[in-house]
Amino acid sequence: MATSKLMSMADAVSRWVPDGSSIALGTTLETAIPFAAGHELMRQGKKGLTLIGPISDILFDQLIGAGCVQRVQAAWVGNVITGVGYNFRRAVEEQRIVVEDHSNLTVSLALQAGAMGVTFLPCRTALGSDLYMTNPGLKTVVCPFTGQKHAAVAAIVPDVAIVHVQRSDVFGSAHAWGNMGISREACMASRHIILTAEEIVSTELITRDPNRILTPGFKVSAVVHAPWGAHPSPMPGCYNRDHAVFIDYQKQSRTPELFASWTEKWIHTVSSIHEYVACIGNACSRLSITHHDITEPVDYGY
Amino acid sequence: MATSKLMSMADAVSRWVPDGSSIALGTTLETAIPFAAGHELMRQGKKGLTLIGPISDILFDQLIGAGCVQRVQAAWVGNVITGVGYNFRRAVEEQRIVVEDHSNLTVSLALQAGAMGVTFLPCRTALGSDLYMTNPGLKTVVCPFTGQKHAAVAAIVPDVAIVHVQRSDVFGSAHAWGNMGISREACMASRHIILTAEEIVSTELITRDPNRILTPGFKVSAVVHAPWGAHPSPMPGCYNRDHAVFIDYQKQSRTPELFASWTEKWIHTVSSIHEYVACIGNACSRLSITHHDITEPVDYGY
Amino acid sequence: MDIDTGYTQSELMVAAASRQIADGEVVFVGMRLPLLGFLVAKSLQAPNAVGVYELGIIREMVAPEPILTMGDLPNLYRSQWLADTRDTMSLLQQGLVDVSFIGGAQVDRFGNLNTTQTGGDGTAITRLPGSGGACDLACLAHRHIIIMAHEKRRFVPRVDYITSPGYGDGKGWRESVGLIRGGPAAVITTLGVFIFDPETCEMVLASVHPGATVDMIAEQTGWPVRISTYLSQTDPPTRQELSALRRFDPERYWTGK
Amino acid sequence: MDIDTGYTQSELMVAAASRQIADGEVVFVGMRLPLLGFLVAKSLQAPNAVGVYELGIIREMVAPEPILTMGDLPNLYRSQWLADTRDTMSLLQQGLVDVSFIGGAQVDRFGNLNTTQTGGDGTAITRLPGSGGACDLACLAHRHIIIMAHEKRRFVPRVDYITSPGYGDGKGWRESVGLIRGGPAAVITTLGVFIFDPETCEMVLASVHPGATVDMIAEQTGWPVRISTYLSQTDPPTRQELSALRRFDPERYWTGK
Repeated sequence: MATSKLMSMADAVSRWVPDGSSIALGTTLETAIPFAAGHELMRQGKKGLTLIGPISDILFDQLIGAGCVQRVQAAWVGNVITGVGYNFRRAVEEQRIVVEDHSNLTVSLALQAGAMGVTFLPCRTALGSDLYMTNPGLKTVVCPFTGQKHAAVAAIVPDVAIVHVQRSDVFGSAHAWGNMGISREACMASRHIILTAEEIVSTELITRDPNRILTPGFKVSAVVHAPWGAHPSPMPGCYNRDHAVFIDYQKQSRTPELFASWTEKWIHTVSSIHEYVACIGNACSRLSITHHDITEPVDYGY
Repeated sequence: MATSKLMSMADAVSRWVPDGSSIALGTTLETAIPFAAGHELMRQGKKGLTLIGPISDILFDQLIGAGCVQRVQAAWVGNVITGVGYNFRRAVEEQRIVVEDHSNLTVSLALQAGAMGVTFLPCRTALGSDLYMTNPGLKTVVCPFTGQKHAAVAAIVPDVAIVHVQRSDVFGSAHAWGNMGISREACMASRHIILTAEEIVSTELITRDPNRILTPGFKVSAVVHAPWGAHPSPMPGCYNRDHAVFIDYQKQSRTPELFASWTEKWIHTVSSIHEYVACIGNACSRLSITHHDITEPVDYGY
Repeated sequence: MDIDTGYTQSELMVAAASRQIADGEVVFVGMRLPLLGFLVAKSLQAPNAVGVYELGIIREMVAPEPILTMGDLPNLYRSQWLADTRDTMSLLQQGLVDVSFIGGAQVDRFGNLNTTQTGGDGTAITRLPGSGGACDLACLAHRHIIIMAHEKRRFVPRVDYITSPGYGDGKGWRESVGLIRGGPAAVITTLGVFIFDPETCEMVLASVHPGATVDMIAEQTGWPVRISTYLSQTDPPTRQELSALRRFDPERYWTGK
Repeated sequence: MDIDTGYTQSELMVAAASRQIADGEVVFVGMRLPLLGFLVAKSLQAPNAVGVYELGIIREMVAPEPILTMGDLPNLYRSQWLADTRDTMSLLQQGLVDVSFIGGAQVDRFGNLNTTQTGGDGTAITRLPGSGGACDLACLAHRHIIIMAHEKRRFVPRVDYITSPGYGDGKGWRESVGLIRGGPAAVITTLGVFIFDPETCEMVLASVHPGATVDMIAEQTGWPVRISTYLSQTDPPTRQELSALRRFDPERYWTGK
C-alpha cells in the first residue's frame, strides 16, 4: 500500500523547507506551537523564509532573531505573556524584514481562500483600518447581490504548513484535538504539510475515529516523531504551558547579544528533540497533566 | 444556570417552525436525515415552507407531496437509491413549487456565507451552467486581485436548521459524528436550530469532548429526544440504512393516490416517534450495528 | 442479463469505467455505477487510489461489506477522513481531484450534461432530480467520465439544460465562461465508449461494445456520429472485474441488467 | 500596590471592565486584563455570559484553575466548543457577539486604536506586535471596550496607525468605510472611564478613579478633554470583585500594579 512518510526532523526540514519557502506555522495560536520544528529551521540556518500565522507567540520572534526570515504575513508577533517581541521589533525597525499586517480573521481567510481554491474571500473586517497600508493582500470588493462594500482578502498558498499534533500514523493521518485555530485551513491550503507528532500510532487507531483526523493523509509530505515538540506551549492531552520559559525569553531576547547566547544554548548546543527533552528535564514532570478528563467512546461500526 | 430546551417534537415544530419558514434539513446528505422532525411538519400540516438542502433524499419529496412546500433551494431532490422523486416531479411540472437549483458546492457556500456573516462567497463552479436560469442567488464577481471571473453565491440565512444528532444535552450542546455534509454551516447560518437526538445525555459527558460538539449550544432553540429519528436513513453509531423503505417508497409515491395512502399510514396514523418505532418494530433489530468499532480515548485534562 | 456473454450491459459499463482510474489517483466518487466502478478499480489496478465522496468522506480502503449507497455505514467505517462536504469540494476546487464520474439524462456532442429538466421552450417540462455534486465535478475535476444509457432521446444535438458543463459549444468555451480546468474525457454508454477530439472538443466513437455495432450507435445518436480512425471493440469485463463487481453488488441491485 | 486603598490600579481597571458585561451576553474575550475582567463578571453579576476566544474556544464555565493565557489547558477543559478561529470569527461577523475588550498603545479622541506601530511620517518607527484579533473585534462586535494606561504619549490627537477602527474622524465614518455595526462604547484607563458622545462620537470623561483628578487626566490627554455633565467617581472594586479577581490571578501576575 502507501509508503511511510516517517522521517527525522532534520530530514523533514531539510527536504521540505528549502531556503525561501513560505511556511504556515503556529496556526493553533497559543497552543501546540511547533517549536521543535522551528528550532530545527534555525539549526539548519534557513534563509529568506516567509512566515505565515495568526498570533505567533515567540516562535516567530526566535526565527526572526536567527536571521531566517525575510517576510512575515501575520496578525500579531510577540510574546503572548509579556508583549513585545524584541527580535521582531528590531528587525522591522532596522528594515531587515517586510511585514504584511493581517488580523486574525483576514489571515484565516487568506488561507481559507487557498484551501478552497479561490483567489479571494470577502469579509466585513479591517475596513477603515490601516492594515491596507502595508498589506497588498487586502482590497475591497462589492457584493454583486447587495451592492455592499466588503473587504477582500487575497488567497495565501504556503509552500508548507508545519503543524504539531498529538498522534499520527506514518502516512500522515493524524488526530488533533484542542482549539484548532487556523490549522485546518493552513493544512488544506499548503502545497506540503510536515506533521510533527507527540506519538506515532497505527493507522487502525487513527481510522477508528475519522472525525478527529486533521487533514487528508494524502496531502502530508512528512511525519516526524517529536515528543514535547510544542514545549513551552501547551499541548492538549500531553502537557501544560511552561510559562517560565516565555517570561525568561523576554529577558534573553532583549538585546542581540543576549539572544545570541540564548540561541547558542537552546539551538546550537542541542542537536535534536531528544537532547532538548533531556535539557528541560525537570519541567517535564512539573508540566504533566494531573487532572485527566477522558472522552466518552463513540461507535463507528456498521 | 441555563434553562433546559428539551421539549416534545410536537412542541418544537409548533413553536419554532411557523408556516412560511425557511428550513435547512437533510444537511448530512444521505445519513442522519431528520425524518422524525420532517414527519411532524407534515402531521402539523405546515404550509408555505422553503426547504434548503444539498441531496435531500426522500424527505423533501415527502414534504412536497404533503403540500407543505412553496419553494426549494437544493442541489438534488429525489430518492438516492431509485432516482426520481415523484412528488417533487409532479409539483414542479404542475408549477406548484418554485425551485432554485443549486449544486452541492453552491448550496454549501450559500449557507457558509450566512454562517460567516457575509452576503456572498466566490467559487469556481457552475460557470457556464444553466443553474443561473432559475437561481437568482448565483451571479459572477471579478476577483479584485487577479481579475479572474468567479461564480458568486448569495448568502442563505434559514429561519431554522433541523439536524439529527447522536447525543445532546438539554441545553443544545451535542455530539455529532459521521460524515458532516453541510450541517455545520447550516447550524451556524440559521436563526434557530432544532436538534433531534437519539439520546439525551449530561452536559458533563458532552463537554468531556468539546471538539465533537456540532455547534454552539447558545444558538440552539430546541432539543428533542427522538430515538430512531433518522430512520430509514443510516445513523452512525446507532443503526444502518433501511434500504427496503426507500425502494418501497418509490412505489408508494408513484401516484398522488398511492402517496395519500402512504401518508395516512406513516404520518397521520402515527402520532409520535414512539409509535413510529413500534411500527417499524422488526426493522430495529435488523438494522442494528453488529460490527462495533470504538474510538481510542482522548484526554482533555490539565 | 445476456446468457451468451455471461455479463450484463451494466457490468460492462462499470468495468469500462473502472479502467479509467489509474493507481494513486484521487477519485471523486458519485452514486450508483460510479461507486461500483471505483470499488472495482481499487480492488484491481488501482489499490492506492483515494476515494473522495461528496458526503464528506475520504476513503483509501474499500468498504468491508457491500454497500448500496455511499452513505451506508460500512462506507464510513475506518475512513481516512470524515469531514464537511465543503472540505471535499475544496479538494476538488483546488485541483486535487484527478477524475470523477457522472451520469445523466441527456448529453450532447460537446459533452454537456443535463440532469435537471428536459423540455421547455414551449414544450412540457419533465423535471429530474438536479445537479447534486455533478455540476461541481464537471466544472472542477481534472477530467470527468460520463456514464449513461445510449438512447436517441438522451443523445441530443443540444441538451435542454446544461447541468454539468462539458465543452459548451466547442473549443475555448470553458475558458470563456471562466472554468479553470477540466472537461469530459470519455462517455461510456450501453453501446460504446466515446472520447473527445482535442481540436474540436466533439465526441468521437472510440470503441463499440461486444454485440453492438456502429450502425446501432448511429441510430441511437441524435447527431452524425464521428468515428475514431482507431475504432476498436470494447474489451469485455475480465473475470477479475466481474468477480470484484459481484462482491460489491452481490444482489445485482445496480448491475442486474 | 497602593497600601492605602487595598487594591492596585490594574485591579480597579479589571473591576471596571467586568462591570461592562451584563448577564447572558456573548463576550469575545481578549488576552490579559480582559480575560480577568470576563472571569470576574462571570463569577458575579453575569453567570450566564458566554465567553468566545479567538483561539477557537467557547466557554460557559470559568476555568477550574487560575490561567495566565487563554491557551492554558484549564481554559480548554469542559468547554462548550473547541473549534476553528474562523468559527469564533463567524459568530463575531454575524453579529452574535455583544461585547469585546481590547488594549492598545495609542488611542485618539474618536477611539481609534493603534497596536501596530508608532512614529512614521519622517520620524523613527517603533514596532508593536500588531492587531491579532483586535481589528476584528473593533470592526464587528456590537460594542467594544478599550482598556489602557493613561499617558500623554498614548492619548494622542490622532493615532499614527489605525489598527482597530473607532469612529474614524467622527459621526458617519464607520458607515462610510463599510463597517456594518459597532464602535467603542467605553475607554477604561488607569485614571478614569470615558464614554462616547452619540452625536459627535468623541470621547467624554464619565468617571474619575479614586485618587485621580480631572486635572491629572487633562494633563495626560493629548487633546482638550470633554467632561460629562454627569461626571462621577469610579466605584472602587468591591470586596467580591477583588476576591474573584485574586482567585484568577493569585500570583498577581497581571494585576500586581
